[in-house]
Amino acid sequence: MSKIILRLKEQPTVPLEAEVLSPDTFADLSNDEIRSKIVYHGKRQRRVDDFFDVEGERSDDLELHGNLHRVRWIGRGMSRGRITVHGSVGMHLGAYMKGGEIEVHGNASDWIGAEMRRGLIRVHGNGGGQIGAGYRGSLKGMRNGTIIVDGSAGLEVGMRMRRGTIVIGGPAKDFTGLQMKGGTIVLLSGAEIRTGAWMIRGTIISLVPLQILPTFSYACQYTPDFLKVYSRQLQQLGITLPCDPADGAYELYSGDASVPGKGEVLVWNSA
Amino acid sequence: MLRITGGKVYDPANGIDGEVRELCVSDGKFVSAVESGRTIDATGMIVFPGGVDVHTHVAGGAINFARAMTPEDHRRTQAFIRSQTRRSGLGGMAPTTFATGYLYAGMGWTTVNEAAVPVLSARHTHEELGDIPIVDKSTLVLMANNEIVLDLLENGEYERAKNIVAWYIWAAKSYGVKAVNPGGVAAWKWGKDAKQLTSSIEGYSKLTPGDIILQLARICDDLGLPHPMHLHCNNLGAPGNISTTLDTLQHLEGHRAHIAHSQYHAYGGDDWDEMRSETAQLAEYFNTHPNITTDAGAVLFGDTVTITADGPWQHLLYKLTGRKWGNLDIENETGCGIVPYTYRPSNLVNAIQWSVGLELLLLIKNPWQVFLSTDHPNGGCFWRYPEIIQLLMCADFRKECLKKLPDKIKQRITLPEIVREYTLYEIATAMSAGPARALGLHQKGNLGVGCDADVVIYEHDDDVARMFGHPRYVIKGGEVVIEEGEIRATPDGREFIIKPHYDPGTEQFLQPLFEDCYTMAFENYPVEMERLENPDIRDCVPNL
Amino acid sequence: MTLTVVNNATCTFCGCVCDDIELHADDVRIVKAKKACVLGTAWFLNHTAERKYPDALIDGKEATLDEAIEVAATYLHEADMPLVYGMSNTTCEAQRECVALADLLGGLLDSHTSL
Amino acid sequence: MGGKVTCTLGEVKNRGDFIIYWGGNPAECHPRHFTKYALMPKSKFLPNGRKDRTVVLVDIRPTKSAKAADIFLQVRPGKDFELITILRAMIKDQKISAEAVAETGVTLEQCTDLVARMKKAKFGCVFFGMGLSMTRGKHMNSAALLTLAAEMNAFTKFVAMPMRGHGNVTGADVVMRWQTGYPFGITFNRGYPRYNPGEFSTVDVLVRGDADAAFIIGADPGATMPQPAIDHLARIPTIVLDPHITHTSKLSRVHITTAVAGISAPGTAYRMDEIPLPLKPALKSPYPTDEEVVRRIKESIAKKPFWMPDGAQMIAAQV
Repeated sequence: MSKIILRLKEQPTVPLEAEVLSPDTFADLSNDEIRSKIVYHGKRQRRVDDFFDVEGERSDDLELHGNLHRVRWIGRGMSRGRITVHGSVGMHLGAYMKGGEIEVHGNASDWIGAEMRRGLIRVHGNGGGQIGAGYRGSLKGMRNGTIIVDGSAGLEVGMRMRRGTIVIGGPAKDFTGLQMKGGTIVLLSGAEIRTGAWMIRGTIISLVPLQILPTFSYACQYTPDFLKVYSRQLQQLGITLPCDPADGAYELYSGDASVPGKGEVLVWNSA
Repeated sequence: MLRITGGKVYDPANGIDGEVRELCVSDGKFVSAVESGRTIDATGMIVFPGGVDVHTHVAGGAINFARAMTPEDHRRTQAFIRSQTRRSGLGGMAPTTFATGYLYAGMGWTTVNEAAVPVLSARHTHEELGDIPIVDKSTLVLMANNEIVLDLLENGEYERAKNIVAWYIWAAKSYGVKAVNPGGVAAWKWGKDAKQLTSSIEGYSKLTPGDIILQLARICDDLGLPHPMHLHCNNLGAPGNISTTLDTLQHLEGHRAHIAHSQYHAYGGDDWDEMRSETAQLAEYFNTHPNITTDAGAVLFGDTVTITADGPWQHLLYKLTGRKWGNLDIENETGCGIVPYTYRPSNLVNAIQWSVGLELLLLIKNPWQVFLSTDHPNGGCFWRYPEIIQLLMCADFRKECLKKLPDKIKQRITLPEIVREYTLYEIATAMSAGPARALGLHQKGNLGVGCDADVVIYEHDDDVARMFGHPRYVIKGGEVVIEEGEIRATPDGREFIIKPHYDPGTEQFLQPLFEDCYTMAFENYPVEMERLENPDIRDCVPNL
Repeated sequence: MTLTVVNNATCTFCGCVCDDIELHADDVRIVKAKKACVLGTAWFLNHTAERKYPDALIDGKEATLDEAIEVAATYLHEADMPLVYGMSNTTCEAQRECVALADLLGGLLDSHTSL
Repeated sequence: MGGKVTCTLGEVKNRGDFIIYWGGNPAECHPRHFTKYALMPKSKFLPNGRKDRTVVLVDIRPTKSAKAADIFLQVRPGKDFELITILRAMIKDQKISAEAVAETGVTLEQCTDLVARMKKAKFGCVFFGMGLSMTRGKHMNSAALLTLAAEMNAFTKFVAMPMRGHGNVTGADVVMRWQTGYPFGITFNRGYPRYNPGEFSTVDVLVRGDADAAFIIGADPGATMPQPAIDHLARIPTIVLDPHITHTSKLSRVHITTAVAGISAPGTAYRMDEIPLPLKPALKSPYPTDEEVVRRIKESIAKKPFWMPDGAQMIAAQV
């Protein structure tokens, strides 16, 4: 199947809400139909081709080009196919996603993969806050799936996540894993403060030392078996987790006692 | 002017049961004939008086607290889109004010009674009611935990208490009295509850919940309030509470009363594991005491947010669910709790509650005594009433639903044995004529000449829930507000209030007591008439 | 000069919203605010009923109220993403109008709370 | 998830025997809070007034309010969240190491004592100020304290309340909630309200340059917001309604002078406990009220072409 290629031709002057930029929407549409789909420039209803040149049709493989930092909700709720973005994107990338893959060669803003259920999101640049998180009032954040951000991340990464994996390559800000209920967050370059605050269950793995909250207690040195399995899976995505006892070990902290929760924070301590 | 011709009319207030009649409307009221204006051909259609909700929570501090607590529900619910002339809104468990009006009118309800107003925030409630379009409204003030009233009752000062209740009703620009868990909310302020009708209340030496109930019922009767005391009994929601409920009813012997959401008060068994339905006993009491009315407080499976002045119950529910909890205590008068909740058919307790609500509606024989309600939003949202109508009218559908419940439930409920099916006439009584009469709103729920022209017209549909959920026309005060599923007009509704008589010395007596326990100026406490949009003062004839 | 006395007036300077203030005012200013705290007193006494400012300014130049309303309406109507913000120091009645305005405009609506 | 457990100020006056002020300086910012509501009043349940109450102040420095307190706990700047989280653990008898506690600036003994007193209280009330919600952690700091208060109800009656400043900011919250379902941070761009603080909150919107016109009323962002936000207000058409020529007026295209709420404009305002009170103006203003001007702008806009094409009146599933 050929690709649908959209190139930004006019920079939006206010945020552009474009949840139609999704394989599910475009898969069965002709080029003309894609061009005429509605996007929201602020409150104005405009056509896709007011902002994009559109090549191709009837495909669930989308390629987007341009500085899309004002374009929000790309891949919202998508269940299949692929979106590749050459450029940066705005908020809510892949929010409520149910399947398929998104790859961004650039930065993404807040709420990447918020409340997603399945699928893979990979951002090669920096991410914003609330990655894989639950929106205000929701009891659960992401239910499953994988989010990988090569660069840095903002506040509240993985807030209330229930299952799934988030990997952050660069440093993350405060409240990583806030109220986490399950799943795994891997921090390759650590995080600022309050990591794992109010977590109930789930695992946060950091390869560099972390500032640990007073309501976490040190348990032991420990390299859980599941890490090896995990490490192999992540290897396929190009991420390496050390788990050879010869290289070092993980320090296990458990908490958050304020809940009281049974979450685990594992901090790598190289030999 | 408007004429509705050819429809089969169900008008229980006038004993009309499905006869083809012509209705004529002029100046918002039914008249015997009109000479011009639009004619709606309702041939083959079903014509009802507009629905009347005797017990709902749609405006004020508590529901507004619930709105703040449930943004996740606002996101997933139906949204009303802004038009050039019509405000936007969100439906769901705790709808916004504008959506509340659209949703009620959208299913043919044209009058609603907000059943729990603390006097202290009555000003707020009226502001919200002013933003609920289309429907007419009335309110009840919370009295059974007002410490000034309780102190007077403790000291046997009945006359003083009566005057003060009357003053409070007028200060709040309200329509009647609501008693919630008498004495229990006052006790909750110390983290306690009042479960025994004849034990004295925490903080009082001899006053019991039973005393409060009896005295307040007397006060409502003596003041001649159009609606009797509206009572939320003690021990709500607890297994075995049937004994409290029957005790309460016996205390009331000889007085008028409306028992709110009786579904929550008809349980047997000593604990949650043993809980069972005791609707037969309760229905029997209603069947032999025509002076008492009730609303079902039926439960529907699904998500909702529970919100009640019954703080102790709410804290229990929070502990049971471990989800979110809001609580708001209001000085001298009341408190309220807010807990989002999901009723599940797989949960035995929830399944029993679902059954109990329907059993009461089916076992209480006289539809003039038991009315449709979910105690919105507690048992389910008001916009799901058509689902209850379907359950009442279709025994086969009930059977289907019963199959989804846990097996264990069979010995605990009586619903499977009930074969009764409501007729359209009975539905019209339980959703409109009955509650209107119980509220003393004689111009409502009545298609007779001189009454308010609130009409709902349905196109016959074998799918009962769809038929009642999507009326063909809704007419409010003579104006077509809903037509073919679209909102055509959003006129302002009226607010019914009363001014019961009180002794002119009441304020002088009350002011120092007020200043002791309140934090606002006495003079700023009463809601001014001009704060109400379209007030309508109803008669109140005291029993001397 | 007439002296007005307002009993149980309400002070909106802080969130306490005390409603027991006794205000004494002449035609142009409040001269006494009994029971008010230092902050409340300053708040009441600092305002006057004088015409200290022009009715309106458009691009910094004096204008009439009617002109300003029309220009404001045009700017807001033309915007793709207008913002309605503030609502701290105003009445609920004005706040209700502000929400209605944002609703009519299809705009953003926010108060000081979000800071 | 916790929740929000609160009450009206009269409940505090009548029953509150254990008062905590956290991150606020009521003596200077809410001067009558002590005398009218929380510390001094005598009541049926607290006949000796102040003597029947215990008062705790938690702040990063001893302000004037500390003099009014029985106990002052000096928390290290930016450690409020940690301290509250420790207290949440301690009320559930979870062990926390003394060194970990000490990092907050408060000792384990002080915390143990505080927890014991909180549990012994008949009616506890914690008021929190801007010092808490404006520092690192922001809304999570307030959420922590609200959760602590809610959880305390497993032991005794306990409530929490924000010490709202700025006149009627509470009213704005209340009104927005009943009309839109949400308290702030709202957009109507799809024809119905949607909510997402951070996305639709003003500072973020302006710093990102999202809005292309601004209507400012009863606030002076030109004096209080970060410079990039102010710069954007100056770039776009900004309209200001205010009784004075403000910083924002000076960078705006349109300024309209209005009457002052409660001084020369009547209406309603909400107290921090969401109790509405009538405003009784003592002066007559030569200027129109905010209400009147906003209504007139609205009416003028309503005469212009409506922005949204005809479509469904109601949608079952939102964006």
